[in-house]
Amino acid sequence: MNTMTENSTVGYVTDDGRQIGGTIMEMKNITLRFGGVVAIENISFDIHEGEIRAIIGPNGAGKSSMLNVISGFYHPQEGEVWFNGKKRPSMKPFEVAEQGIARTFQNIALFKGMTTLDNIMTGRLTKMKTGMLSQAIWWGKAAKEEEEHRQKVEEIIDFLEIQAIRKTPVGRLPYGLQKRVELGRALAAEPKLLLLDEPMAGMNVEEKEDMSRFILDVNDEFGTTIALIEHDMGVVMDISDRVVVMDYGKKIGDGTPSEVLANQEVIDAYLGVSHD
Amino acid sequence: MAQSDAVLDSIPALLARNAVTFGDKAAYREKEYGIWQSWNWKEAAAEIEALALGFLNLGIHEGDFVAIIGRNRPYFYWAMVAAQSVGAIPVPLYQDANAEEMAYVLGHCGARFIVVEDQEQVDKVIEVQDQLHQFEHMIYIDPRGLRKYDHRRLHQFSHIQDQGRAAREEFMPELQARTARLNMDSTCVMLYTSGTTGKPKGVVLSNRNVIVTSKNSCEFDNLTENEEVLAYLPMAWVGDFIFSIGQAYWTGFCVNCPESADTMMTDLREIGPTYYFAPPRFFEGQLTSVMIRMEDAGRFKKWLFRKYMDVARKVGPAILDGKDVSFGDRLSYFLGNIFIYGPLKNTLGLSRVRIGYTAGEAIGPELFEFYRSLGINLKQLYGQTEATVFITQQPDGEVRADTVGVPSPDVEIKIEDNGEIYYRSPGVFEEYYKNPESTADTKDAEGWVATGDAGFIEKSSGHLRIIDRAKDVGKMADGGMFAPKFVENKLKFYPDILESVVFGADREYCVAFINIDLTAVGNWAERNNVAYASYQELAGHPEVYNTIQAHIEEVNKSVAQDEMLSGCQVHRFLILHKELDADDGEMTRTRKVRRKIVGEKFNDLLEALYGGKSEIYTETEVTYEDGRKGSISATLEIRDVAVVPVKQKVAAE
Amino acid sequence: MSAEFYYGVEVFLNGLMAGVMYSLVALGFVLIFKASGIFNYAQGVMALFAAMTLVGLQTGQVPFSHLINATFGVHITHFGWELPALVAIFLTVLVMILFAFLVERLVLKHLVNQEPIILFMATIGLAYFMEGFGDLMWGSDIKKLDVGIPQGGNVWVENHTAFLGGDDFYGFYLDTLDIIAALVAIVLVTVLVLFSQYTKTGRALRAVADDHQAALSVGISLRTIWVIVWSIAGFVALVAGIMWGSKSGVQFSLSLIALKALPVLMLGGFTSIPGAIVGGLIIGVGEKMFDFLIGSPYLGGATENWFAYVLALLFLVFRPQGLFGEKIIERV
Amino acid sequence: MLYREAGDFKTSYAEDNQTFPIKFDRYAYYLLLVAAFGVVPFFINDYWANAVLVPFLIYAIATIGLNILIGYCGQLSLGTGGFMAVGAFASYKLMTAFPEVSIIVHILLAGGITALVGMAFGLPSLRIKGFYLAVATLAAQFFLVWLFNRVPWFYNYSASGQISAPERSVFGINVTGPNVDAWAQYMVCLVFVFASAWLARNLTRGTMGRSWMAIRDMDIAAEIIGVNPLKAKLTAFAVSSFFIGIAGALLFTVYLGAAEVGEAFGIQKSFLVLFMVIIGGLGSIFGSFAGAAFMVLLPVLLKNVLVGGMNWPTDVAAHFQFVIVGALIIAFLILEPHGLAQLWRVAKEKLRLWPFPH
Repeated sequence: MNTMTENSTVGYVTDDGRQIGGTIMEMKNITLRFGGVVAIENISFDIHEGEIRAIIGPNGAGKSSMLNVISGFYHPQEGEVWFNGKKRPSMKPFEVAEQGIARTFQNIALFKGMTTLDNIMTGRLTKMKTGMLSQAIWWGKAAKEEEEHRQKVEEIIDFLEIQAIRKTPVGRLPYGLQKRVELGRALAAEPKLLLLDEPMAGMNVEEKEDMSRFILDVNDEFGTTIALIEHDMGVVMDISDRVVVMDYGKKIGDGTPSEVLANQEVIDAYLGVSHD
Repeated sequence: MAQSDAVLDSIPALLARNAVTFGDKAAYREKEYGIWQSWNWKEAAAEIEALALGFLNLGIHEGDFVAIIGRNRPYFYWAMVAAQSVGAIPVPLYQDANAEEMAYVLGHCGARFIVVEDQEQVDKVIEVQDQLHQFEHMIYIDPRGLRKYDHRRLHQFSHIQDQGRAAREEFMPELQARTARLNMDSTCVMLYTSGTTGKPKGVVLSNRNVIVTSKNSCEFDNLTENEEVLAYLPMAWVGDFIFSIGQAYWTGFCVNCPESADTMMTDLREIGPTYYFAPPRFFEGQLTSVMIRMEDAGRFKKWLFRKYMDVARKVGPAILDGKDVSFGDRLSYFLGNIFIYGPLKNTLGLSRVRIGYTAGEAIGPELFEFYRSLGINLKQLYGQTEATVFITQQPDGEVRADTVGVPSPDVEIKIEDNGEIYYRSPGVFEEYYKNPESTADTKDAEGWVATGDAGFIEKSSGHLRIIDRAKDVGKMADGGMFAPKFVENKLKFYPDILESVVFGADREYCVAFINIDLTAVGNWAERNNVAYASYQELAGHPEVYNTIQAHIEEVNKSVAQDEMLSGCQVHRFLILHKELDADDGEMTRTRKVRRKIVGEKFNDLLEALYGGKSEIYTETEVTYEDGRKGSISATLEIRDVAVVPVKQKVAAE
Repeated sequence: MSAEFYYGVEVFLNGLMAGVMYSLVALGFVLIFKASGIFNYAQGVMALFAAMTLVGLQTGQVPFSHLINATFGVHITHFGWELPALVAIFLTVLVMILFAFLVERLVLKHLVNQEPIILFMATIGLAYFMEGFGDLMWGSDIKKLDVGIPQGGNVWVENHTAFLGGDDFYGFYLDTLDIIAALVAIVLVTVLVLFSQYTKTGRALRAVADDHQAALSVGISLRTIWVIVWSIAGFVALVAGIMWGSKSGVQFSLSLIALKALPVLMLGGFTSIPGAIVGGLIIGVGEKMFDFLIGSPYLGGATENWFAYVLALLFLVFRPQGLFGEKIIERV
Repeated sequence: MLYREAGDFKTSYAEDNQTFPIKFDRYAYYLLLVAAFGVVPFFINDYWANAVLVPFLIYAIATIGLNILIGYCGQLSLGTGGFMAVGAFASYKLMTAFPEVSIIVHILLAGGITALVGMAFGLPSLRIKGFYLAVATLAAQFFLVWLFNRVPWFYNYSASGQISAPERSVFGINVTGPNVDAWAQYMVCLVFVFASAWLARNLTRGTMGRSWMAIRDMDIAAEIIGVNPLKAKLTAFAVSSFFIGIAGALLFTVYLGAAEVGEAFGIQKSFLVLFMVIIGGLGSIFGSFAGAAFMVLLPVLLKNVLVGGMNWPTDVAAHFQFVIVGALIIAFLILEPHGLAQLWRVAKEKLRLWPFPH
């Protein structure tokens, strides 16, 4: 696969023999500033359909900002975002979500007042279309739609093995489970591209293993394209197909795990900076 | 139920009957995706037919074995019946069995088809498949993670059904022909018993075995098509087969499958079964959790609980057995039912239980009485795979902790001189698969089967009472029956007594070593502010001795009532100065006392007991937690116990 | 220049002075908000309460006299002595400090780390409580407050501005009370600003606003700080109470000056002292001018009631963080 | 203790998702309905209607409305009084302009009009949050009251500036005007309450409710997972105002009969309803009823005790009532920020787990 060039729209085959499709998202020369501070400086990279793409880097490297740019929460001063082969106009986050990009958050952003079930149901809001009146009288369409989506959500609950906490308010759940519920909420949107912001932050070894398994299963079962930020190099190397390495807002490496591990700049960045 | 029995000579036949008679009644329910997915008998029949056709499509032959590996799910029950209706033989396996056990069983029966739940089992089978020569096709239910597997011999359950439906015209005649060929004598199922010794044996049960026993047992408890059962015990266990297939198909009641192991208790509560089986340890666990949860309750609730549990203990069982109880008691029981029993049963999910059974091992009287006194009709039965479960069971109103009831309908029982129990019944199994010799020495020419248990029929009630494993029953000097376990169990039912070891084989009379229960007796000590520094000190306390002596005398009384065992009364005892311990080799790791070793190790004490001393000084080597060895010494008091004079014994020739 | 214009100027000046008063009240809010993140709805009622107490003490009223009379059928109203204004004011300050202390003890302490909205609602409850309590204590009748501030049109100003306009212009009519009030307010504002800029406590107060740990590191416990700010707010309320009270008597409507101050806050931003001041002036002038130019002629007058709000509202839509509020960068 | 849930299992999502999933609750609810519709009307008298039941029902509607905005969508509003005024004046104008049309229609239309006004004042909520918004809604309060005060067209140029409801009837039974039977007033309000509660429940259980709650719990995350904040907030304002408008209309037409905007719909009303929401419980329909009942009964109770029992002068009693209410609000916020509804929930849990503590 080393033969493939950046921004190529042809797919490739991973070492474990998975066929990866063409480019689904491409970031072109993205630059993001907050006042004077430059969070991201002229970064370009692409994400291929069906691959697991990792963005790594020391703290404050601008990884989260990059994710926020992708999910339309930050709007870069320069550069273009291409999605599904089209240049994406500046959009509101919810419009991005409707385009099929879902995400989880670094520090869990679940809706504390709701149950696991309801939280995951919110993931399907982009897909639920019945009008207010129909909902108000809860007759026919609304009720029917609710049931269809409940079915989908239940499949996800089953997939993530959280049946036992279905009706528990998420506030009461342990950290690891909350992370899982959040993943569920993102999955419920049946996203084309799934963004995971440090899905394993603050987890113990077993929880990390579970989570990795789920991420791989998601990619495998639903063929979802996944872009994730993660600190734990071990995990990243295990589960990701290609890795972008960032440091101080700049891109210092891009390629297969083995390639970036061999990259001197990357090594320096990691040895130089204490992360986690 | 008994209408048109003429054709009801196989499970598929019963299925057909149910699809007509109870077409729209729920046959199976499974908690999945948050609700109870339901199939009525019509739908179930259709599913099963589709699968059967699918089997034919895969080229299944009559007499093939179809292994079933997974937790209780409707799909597996369908698979079993589908297999039967194409003339194949279902073989349910324990899904938690490790690879080589599985390899052995699969190899032994030579299963051509294996139906499994998910990736985990698929992997397990693939791991051993090269040892399996007849194995051809594996069918899984949950496709998760299996998409990338080689599907030449691997099929998804639903796909097989689809193919079956597609090929309906083609295979229907064949299916009907095969189903029609089934009769009372054709094999219904093969169940592997994990024999205490050696490899598991495949018990072959015919339709007659299953159907007749089901019929009898259903009539015995007059089960109707309105029962609800929760299927949660291993499918490989004969009990589950009889409850969830035999009886379910005979009466047409509904089988409910829990969502997963960890939601089992909630599912139990939601369904609220009316007919319920659980092993004693399950009830024990439930009771403990009840007690623990009550610990955190407020003072008032605790008081209420205690007050009304006393009432229940006093009159509950009587009321349940329909004996006459004073109005005052009835009233306070009624109140108790509002405040405690009702809610309690409800939270435990047992409020609708009409008939509950427990079996497998002796159940403690307190435990048993606890559930009875709540008004739950919990009963005991005695059975084994070879008998298609039922040998004896307790009729309503004649329920006691210490018996296992009267012979089930059509079951004959005889007790050999050595006390071993034999039975003969329509439920008696055909044979051990590919194992004529053990078949021979379990089942004699007239069809009598040895249970391997010793026991006797209680003259007064005609109930059977189990004493012990036959091989553990010895003789006393006078030839009377010596059943230490029997006496020890009685002793151990007292919370004060942790362990007891009774000796007396080839002796004139029985003596006992006692281990007191440190927590129980410790509590007593605190309440009566008896100071003690160590187990040893507490064990030596005269008060403790008195209590224990009282217990033993109680036991002697009850032992004396069974003339066969009256010789086993304990004449003398002492309380050991140390707790029997696996580290010292006195018990097995599973905390079973090693009588012989204990006898040798404490020979001096034994001699003292039989030598009529009133106390004895002894030193014993002990192993501490950290493995160091040390020795403790003590002077132990020896007490004589009042025994009930025994009329002349039944001669044992 | 036409008289019209000078009337306009006169309105403008009156607006300015009203504005200063608004700033004063708004300042009370800002202080508490900066220090405890609490939006103290009760500020206005505090002013009313302070004024009542002042009058009560000054005229030697018997606290809770109605209650006592009602319960014991007696008929007492006054002790019969009067206190000099300054003493009364001093005592009132003490009362307000005591009040601040109680609030911290009984309310705030139990509501730490609650969402701001909850705290806000709590202060609404507090407002209700104080209103009822004040009335129970001092009676709800309209009281005259007189601490010796001269009132009425200021002749000097009038005379010295008469020349500006033509014959039909008799000079600016400015109420002496307003002038004094404005001056006092200015002084007070300056003092407060200096206080919060240049004293240890003041710095601590501002630290708390940023983050509580920081404040603790300054070496003053959070609770002390809260007591302090509430005392200050109480004091500010007293001053406001005196001014408005002496102008239009001590009565329920006095508590509504709080509502006047709210738009000021929206305009100036809840956390900015200069914001409060500028906002106050803008509102003060704005509403007077609006009523003078548009309200009275075309809309039937009394537009002061809402002008401030609508102005602030429109303003906010375009600048959500207010005039001087820091820009909010949202993070995920 | 009273619950018997064993065997009460669900075989469809519809069952699982119903408002009262537990049999026991369901039956209790039906019983309540029967009593409210079938029994009370026959025993109700003027005192009970005017002092307790009718105001309770009307405020219950208003509280449901405000609860949707604050409790479900997390948008604090202090403009309730103003919006009720809109409802009242809208219904007044309609009643006087189209006497032939049924008053029921008018009340509904009044709700609709209020919804529009509510949306207009809700617009800022897209830019401003928290207190800024709360204060902004005060703008609505003051502006609207001023408007109805100063623009004679709204009160049909009546000399007093008051509005008074003409006599109207439903199915030939008077429901407004001077001579109305207690039971008629009660029934009209009851029907509206029932409908409102039912609609509110449906709206909060589904898509819309979830987007509201998402905004409430974490607006940024909500937007990123695809909730359109504009839509969510505006619908919340609309629905909320709709109910509040209806409440206002009923308050004026059925209960007060005549009203002067200043004292009938002043800022005090806003707070009264806000308190009902807080005490009842944020984000709970049941709480809305509980809160309304509490705040309606409390004064009645105090009046009976203080004035009736200890014969205090009414004004002192009134002041005392302020003290009590204020203290209660604070107490609730400290002890049980989720109000009576939460207390109820806890009690219910206890009953379900009985005899176990947890």
